[in-house]
Amino acid sequence: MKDAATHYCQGCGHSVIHRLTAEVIEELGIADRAVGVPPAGCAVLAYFYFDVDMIEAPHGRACAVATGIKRANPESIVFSYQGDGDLAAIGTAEAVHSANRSENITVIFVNNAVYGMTGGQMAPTTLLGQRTTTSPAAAGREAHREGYPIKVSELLASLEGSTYIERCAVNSVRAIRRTKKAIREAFLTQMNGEGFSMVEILSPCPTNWKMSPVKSWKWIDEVMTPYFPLGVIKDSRKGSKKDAG
Amino acid sequence: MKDAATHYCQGCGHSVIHRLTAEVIEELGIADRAVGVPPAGCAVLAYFYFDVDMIEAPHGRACAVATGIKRANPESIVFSYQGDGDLAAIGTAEAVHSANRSENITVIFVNNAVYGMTGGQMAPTTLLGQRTTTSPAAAGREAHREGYPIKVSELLASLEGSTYIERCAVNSVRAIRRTKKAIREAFLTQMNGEGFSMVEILSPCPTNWKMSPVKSWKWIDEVMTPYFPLGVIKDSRKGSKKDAG
Amino acid sequence: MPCIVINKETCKGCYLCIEVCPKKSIAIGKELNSKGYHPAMPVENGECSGCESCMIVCPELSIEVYDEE
Amino acid sequence: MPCIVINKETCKGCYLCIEVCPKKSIAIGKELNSKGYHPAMPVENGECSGCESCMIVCPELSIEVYDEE
Amino acid sequence: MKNKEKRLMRGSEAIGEAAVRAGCACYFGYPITPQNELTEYMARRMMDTGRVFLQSESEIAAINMALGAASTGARVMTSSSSPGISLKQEGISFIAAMELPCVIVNIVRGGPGLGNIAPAQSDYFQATRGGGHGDYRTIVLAPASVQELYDLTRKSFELADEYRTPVLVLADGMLGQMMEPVVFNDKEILPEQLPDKPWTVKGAKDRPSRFIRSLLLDVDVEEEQNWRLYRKYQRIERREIRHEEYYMKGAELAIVAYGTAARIAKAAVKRCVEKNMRVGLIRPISLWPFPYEHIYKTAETVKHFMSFEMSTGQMVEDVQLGVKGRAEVLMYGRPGGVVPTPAELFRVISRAYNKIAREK
Amino acid sequence: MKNKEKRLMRGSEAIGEAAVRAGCACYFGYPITPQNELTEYMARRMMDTGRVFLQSESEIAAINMALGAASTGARVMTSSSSPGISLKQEGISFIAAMELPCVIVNIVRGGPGLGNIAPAQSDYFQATRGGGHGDYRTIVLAPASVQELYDLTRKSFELADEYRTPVLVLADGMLGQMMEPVVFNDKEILPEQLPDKPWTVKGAKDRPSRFIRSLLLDVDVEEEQNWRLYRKYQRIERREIRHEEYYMKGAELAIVAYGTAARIAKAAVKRCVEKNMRVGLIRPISLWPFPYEHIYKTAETVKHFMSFEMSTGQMVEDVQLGVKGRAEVLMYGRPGGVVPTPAELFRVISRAYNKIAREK
Amino acid sequence: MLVKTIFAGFGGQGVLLMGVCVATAAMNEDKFVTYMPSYGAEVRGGTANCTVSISTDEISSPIASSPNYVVAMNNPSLLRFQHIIKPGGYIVTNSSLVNVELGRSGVTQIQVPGSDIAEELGAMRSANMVMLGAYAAVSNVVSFQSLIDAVGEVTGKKKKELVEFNIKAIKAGHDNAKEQIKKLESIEA
Amino acid sequence: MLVKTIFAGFGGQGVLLMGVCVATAAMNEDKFVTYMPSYGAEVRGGTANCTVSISTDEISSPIASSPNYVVAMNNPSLLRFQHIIKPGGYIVTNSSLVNVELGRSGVTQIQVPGSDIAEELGAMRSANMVMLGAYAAVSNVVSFQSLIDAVGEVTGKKKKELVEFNIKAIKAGHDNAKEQIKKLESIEA
Ligand SMILES: Cc1ncc(C[n+]2csc(CCOP(=O)(O)OP(=O)(O)O)c2C)c(N)n1
Ligand SMILES: Cc1ncc(C[n+]2csc(CCOP(=O)(O)OP(=O)(O)O)c2C)c(N)n1
Ligand code: SF4
Ligand code: SF4
Ligand code: SF4
Ligand code: SF4
Ligand code: SF4
Ligand code: SF4
Ligand SMILES: [Mg+2]
Ligand SMILES: [Mg+2]
Repeated sequence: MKDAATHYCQGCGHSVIHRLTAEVIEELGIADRAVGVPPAGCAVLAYFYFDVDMIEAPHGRACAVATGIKRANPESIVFSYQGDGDLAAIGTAEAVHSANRSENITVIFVNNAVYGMTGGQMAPTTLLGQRTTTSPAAAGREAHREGYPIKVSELLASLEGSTYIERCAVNSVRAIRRTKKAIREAFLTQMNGEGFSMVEILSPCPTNWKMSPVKSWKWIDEVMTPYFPLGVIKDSRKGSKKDAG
Repeated sequence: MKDAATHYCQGCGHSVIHRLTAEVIEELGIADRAVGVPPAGCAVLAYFYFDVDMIEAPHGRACAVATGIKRANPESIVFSYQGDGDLAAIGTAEAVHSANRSENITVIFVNNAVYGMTGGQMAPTTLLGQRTTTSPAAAGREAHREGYPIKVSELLASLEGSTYIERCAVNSVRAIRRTKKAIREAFLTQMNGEGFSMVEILSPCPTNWKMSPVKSWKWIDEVMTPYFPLGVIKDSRKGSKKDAG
Repeated sequence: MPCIVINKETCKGCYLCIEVCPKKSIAIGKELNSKGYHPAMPVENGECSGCESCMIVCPELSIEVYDEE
Repeated sequence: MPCIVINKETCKGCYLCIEVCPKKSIAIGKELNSKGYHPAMPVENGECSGCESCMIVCPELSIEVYDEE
Repeated sequence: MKNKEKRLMRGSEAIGEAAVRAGCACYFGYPITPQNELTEYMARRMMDTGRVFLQSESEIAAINMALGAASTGARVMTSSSSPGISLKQEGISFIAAMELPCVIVNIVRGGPGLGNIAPAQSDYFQATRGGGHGDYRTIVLAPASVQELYDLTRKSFELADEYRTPVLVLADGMLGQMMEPVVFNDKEILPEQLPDKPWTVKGAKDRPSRFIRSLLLDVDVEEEQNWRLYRKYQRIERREIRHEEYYMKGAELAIVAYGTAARIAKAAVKRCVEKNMRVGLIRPISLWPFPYEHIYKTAETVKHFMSFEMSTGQMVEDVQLGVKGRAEVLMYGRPGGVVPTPAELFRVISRAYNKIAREK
Repeated sequence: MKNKEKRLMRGSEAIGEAAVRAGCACYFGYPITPQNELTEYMARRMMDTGRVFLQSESEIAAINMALGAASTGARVMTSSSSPGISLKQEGISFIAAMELPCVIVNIVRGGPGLGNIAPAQSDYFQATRGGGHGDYRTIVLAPASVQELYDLTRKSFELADEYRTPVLVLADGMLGQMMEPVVFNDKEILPEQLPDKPWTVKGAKDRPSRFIRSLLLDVDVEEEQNWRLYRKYQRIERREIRHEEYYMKGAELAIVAYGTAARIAKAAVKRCVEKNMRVGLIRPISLWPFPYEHIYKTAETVKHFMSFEMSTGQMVEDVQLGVKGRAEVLMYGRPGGVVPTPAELFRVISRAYNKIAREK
Repeated sequence: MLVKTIFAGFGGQGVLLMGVCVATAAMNEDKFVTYMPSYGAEVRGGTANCTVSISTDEISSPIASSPNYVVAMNNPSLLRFQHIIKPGGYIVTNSSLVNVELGRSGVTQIQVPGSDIAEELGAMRSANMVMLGAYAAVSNVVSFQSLIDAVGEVTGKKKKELVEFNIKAIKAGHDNAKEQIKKLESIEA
Repeated sequence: MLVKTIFAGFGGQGVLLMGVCVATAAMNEDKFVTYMPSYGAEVRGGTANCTVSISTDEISSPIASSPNYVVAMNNPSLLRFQHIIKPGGYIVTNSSLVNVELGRSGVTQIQVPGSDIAEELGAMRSANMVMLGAYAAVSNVVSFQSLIDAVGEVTGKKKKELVEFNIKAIKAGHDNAKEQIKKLESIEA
């Protein structure tokens, strides 16, 4: 991490996830090979915080950009860092096909159930009943009108090409530790040349959830994880499985 | 069907699938409410053959166009007719999200494992080992380079919003009968307002497979169906289940 | 006895009808049609059972089955 | 005894550290920092166990734990 | 103006309300700053009025949903900001080719690339030359106040229907975010009050089936369709040019500016006039069709023009095409989201004006 | 020319071979007629040479893969045809903003919408004015023979690297499909022979980390970047204008045409000259930067121009911007995929020429 | 006459509402008026501001590069905007929270303990209304009465107690500021 | 001198190869040459054609709106192209398959039973080579030798038997056509 104050709101999960990712990169000794692809989303300025090479992607296209980088320069360790709007809405095709091609990249997927940067609109992962500025009904998001919250990890896990997918959260000390481990596994998957890895992280957006950070943590436990179950969703690695679990 | 000779190659599955769809529309008495959305693909001229209202979609966007029509005019019975390049490559996001929103539309999805119209390039559903003009290696499509054939039905079935999904084929009298039944179920799903329905149809493209029509039929049995199993992939209807099975 | 009629001009010579006919009642015709295909033809004195298989599989709607009673 | 130091200026007052501290050794500070937040502060005479929970959860890297031996 | 008729409205809400009152039945959009307030306003209002609001999975899905909805005859709108509008270009080309009516709002931001969210006018080329493929045009209207955002959005729906063509409303974050008093000088239309359109595809009930398409494989047919469109565009060029003049009588230097830049230019020109400088303003309201003729005529007497844009210079080409060499065309631009002050522009104009005077 | 050096090559293959011989390390594409032969050629050749060929899931993915690959310093290419190029506009705007080198081929087809697959020149506006958002330009080269497809594609890679900017090769289905003899007047470069670029993001080994971006939230920074780009574009305008003249000496009527249209115009002009008509041809080879200056100078003596395009008229605006009112500008267009014959054009020119003569 | 005012503070302090109220008042007085909030990512980090321009003439830009008035509800607002105020202009600060010193000359600072007054009245959150009253007193661009009407119009006339409370708060701020101005004038005179 | 020829037939008849061979021969004779296949959806339906233009001068359009020669390998090709041939031009038909009558005057038809000759030689599929020889005899735009060389170059010189077989086929077609031309000339003379 660079020594810079982040622009994130108080209690935002992005800050924590940045730190965990940076620590893993550091600990694996791949900082000089790492190339990060931040999204259009609250994490768009990630290059101010990560002390590795980075290149911005148009909204939703981080997986395609990462694919281009990795194919052109297979020695690099490439990760995209994407929000739920970025990856699960406009970037659906790029995510699905990168996973399906088993591109040897790592996706850090921050699911905060909302479009953070643009001010709290409904995301593909917004929960049923959750009110946002674009699901403004008293009943919040309703399936018959706005569809269901997408379980991205399960969706991508159903593709033969995806190798390692885990869903974590950052709403407790334990969860944060677990998330770091998952990120480590994901990068190891790439380092071993085993293909597409992704860590989905349930992450608080206190600002758009209109809750205190502490309340946000609880909300993840009480509302998000019942729908988005935590754990290893897929692990079809051949070599490096020992580390996981 | 209009009384016009089709432009399809000899033994092409599109012709048969057109007929089955037209027959179902006729039999269900919905010809005067039906609006079809053909793709960019070999079926782009479908409006010359179907005797119902139709509107062309840009390549891959048929599900979005169908969504617009159905939302604007819920009384209409809207179906898109799409190839595997159209739906499973460039149209991935539109297909996934239409299914996820459970748009009350019907998708006729013609899987011929190849880009037919543009002359035989690799499609997302091209099988491993299959040689095409863009997977020209002696070994044909290889997973490590070009990824895996996508099982679109299973992928969309994994979304909570999809209601009825069946995979059929048109390579025997029985298979053709079964396909017609599936198309009927799909339209019934829509007529009952139960949400997103899709019939995936394994369909011969003798021209680009460089096989005789008869050989193509065999290839579907021997190579395609082992990877793309036939049958009802998903049926979460509440009301009209009796007809299926 | 049932019999079939094949529209020579719309037939594209895929021969799927020949493949499916349980009675081997269809064969490849000799003449070329104007599109350059050799259309399928009912064989002479074939024993068509009127099963409609050929009609069902024909991509070109080129076959009609008559079940003359 | 272990103790923690909180960077008042970078703290954004999310109080997650307070939430997780098993020893109730952190509290909301009175002063505003220049960003307008009331930063968290170690309570006086707290019984910090050096568990690092606060450090782990702090989004702003604002906490350091010293385990003075 | 009577008090009770005036409403203090945010620009984006004025657009939304104009759409609702024009009988817009379907809105499809995707978040992007600085147009989120419009999407959010539509989310609330369309729900309240029982109409269709759908946040699509992308801008591309949105424009194609709009295409589909338009084919049923419904009045439809979609909106975005620069990068999102770039993504819609294929769809816009299709809508133009299929001759479907559709209103598209672009709240322009600083570019290229992600750029920033500040007010800019650097999508002029894209808007007026068709960023998509093929020979087509879109009507482009450039409001300069919240009142005009209302009026011209309303007008857009009428033009779209009349000419069966996409109409672009081009504004920027400043116009979209600011509030000004608005008066509704019109009557609200409900979607169900709109007359039926004879070309829609809603199911072939009691008539032969029909289709809407843009694929015309036969080159002769495609050529004829191209000329048909061309003639339509010429008709629009004859009838739908809109512009405003300000202190142009006796002017020796004509500033040409639209939208936000025109507001600034007005203040600067006023200051010039107060200082007895013979400076005026031509404000194109329709960017396509552009008031070429008018500028050409003006150039008979006015020998100096200055295109003033919040970009490095795009409309300046249209000014040049207008004057056809009859007058000198200067350019002053501030790209990247900078909103120049009237004082700054006044200084720029003064300098140019004095130079012109000296050279005489 | 010695026999053994000549190869009969298809246009699309000449483009592909030029890319390979220029050291292109990565190609990303998506099928669309009439450019499939290029994609297919690259599939074979890149595999044979052990380089990167990837058929992406869409044109949007392709341009963004190209963006990513370009950031590593690799020479990259992507190609498509009109609708697919429309989809790439957001990505092109980003690549221009991020100052990455990238070669983009558009084998133009009839439009708008799905149109048809016949040769057309109706994407001129999109190519030269930037169909994407923001103040940016792309270099646009318009070959008129298979030899030029080869030469100019090769040149594109050099220009892209030199100016760190996307370069567009604009051709059509006729040029892409036809075969002509080609001579390789150059030396093949292997990707690994290309010099390292000092701005790439390949991992921060032995240096501080860096990033490439286009988001510049601070308007002053964005403005400065816009002017930086502007100055670069001016530099390109000074140095990279390419055009050809044909029988322009003493001409009274100048035909202006590029690409396929220029081939036809050449034949027609030749016929005119044979009939003692004073008609010549100016063929812009770079469409942006456009030879405005040259046309302006020409208009000192030549008082009549005719833009000849396979469209309803797009380049004609550039001709008008060039002559600046000094000469009359006529336009003859055949849109929709029609390839006019030299005889037809000859008749059109004759008529115009006689009218001009009569009016003198 | 063109008067530009920036209202600035933390996110929760209701500065945007202040601007809307003043703009509405000006509209109802048939003046030309524009209101411009800060927007987008700028908002992140919890600060907010808006600009109200009021004129007897068409208004060109709703942005203020040199405002006549600044109402600063907290320290960062004072620090950010103090240097762009027009010479001769005013800065009205919520002295309950603003404790940094004004770092420039040529402008007049009016210090109103908005939060304290609001707390005294019984609703800490109404500091914005207090400061609105103070601003009206200092600027005189809209009349006291139309400001009161505007606040009622904007906040919704249904909750009668709220309306009345707001009037009280506005009046308190107005009086506090008037007092100070009088003093200043007497000094200057 | 600009000579345009259209080669047309069913998909499998190798008409595109004919065009490429002629174009290669012309190139090797240092003439200007273009070759243009039909492409895209046009191809669907099993017909194919291509146009070869050969000239001593730069060639403008590779397309032929009125070709000097048409080589028609089947009935549809004759029907499709007969009317656009330049007056005075030639149509060379594969009379083994083409049995419809020429429907226009002002052009000369040379009927060569290409498929039959090829079958006699032992390879029905080489009808295109036979017709190529015939075309060379009729048109004289490329020399017999350079045509033979070109065919070798295009089809790959490795399979020696194939090359030799092709030469035989070309020669057979050439001779057949020469014969007819002689007859025609003697009639005309
Ligand atoms: C093409 C395009 N469309 C839309 C946007 C606007 N935009 C920026 S970030 C974003 C979504 C952010 O949500 P998410 O991906 O969930 O990230 P978060 O901010 O929640 O971390 C959007 C829609 C854009 N920059 N580009
Ligand atoms: C934006 C865009 N990209 C590409 C194309 C070209 N295109 C037309 S059809 C097609 C794919 C056809 O394959 P598929 O969808 O599998 O249908 P099939 O022809 O096999 O039935 C493509 C790539 C296009 N028309 N538009
Ligand atoms: S808006 Fe939400 S996601 Fe974005 S920085 Fe704030 S808390 Fe984090
Ligand atoms: S190319 Fe294939 S899919 Fe297309 S019409 Fe021919 S057989 Fe059918
Ligand atoms: S199935 Fe139909 S098209 Fe095929 S050969 Fe038989 S009759 Fe002809
Ligand atoms: S109906 Fe049955 S038996 Fe008769 S020809 Fe057809 S397939 Fe054969
Ligand atoms: S280290 Fe543990 S005990 Fe000490 S303050 Fe932090 S959380 Fe509390
Ligand atoms: S966790 Fe960090 S930012 Fe949050 S209150 Fe504690 S020290 Fe401050
Ligand atoms: Mg999010
Ligand atoms: Mg297909």
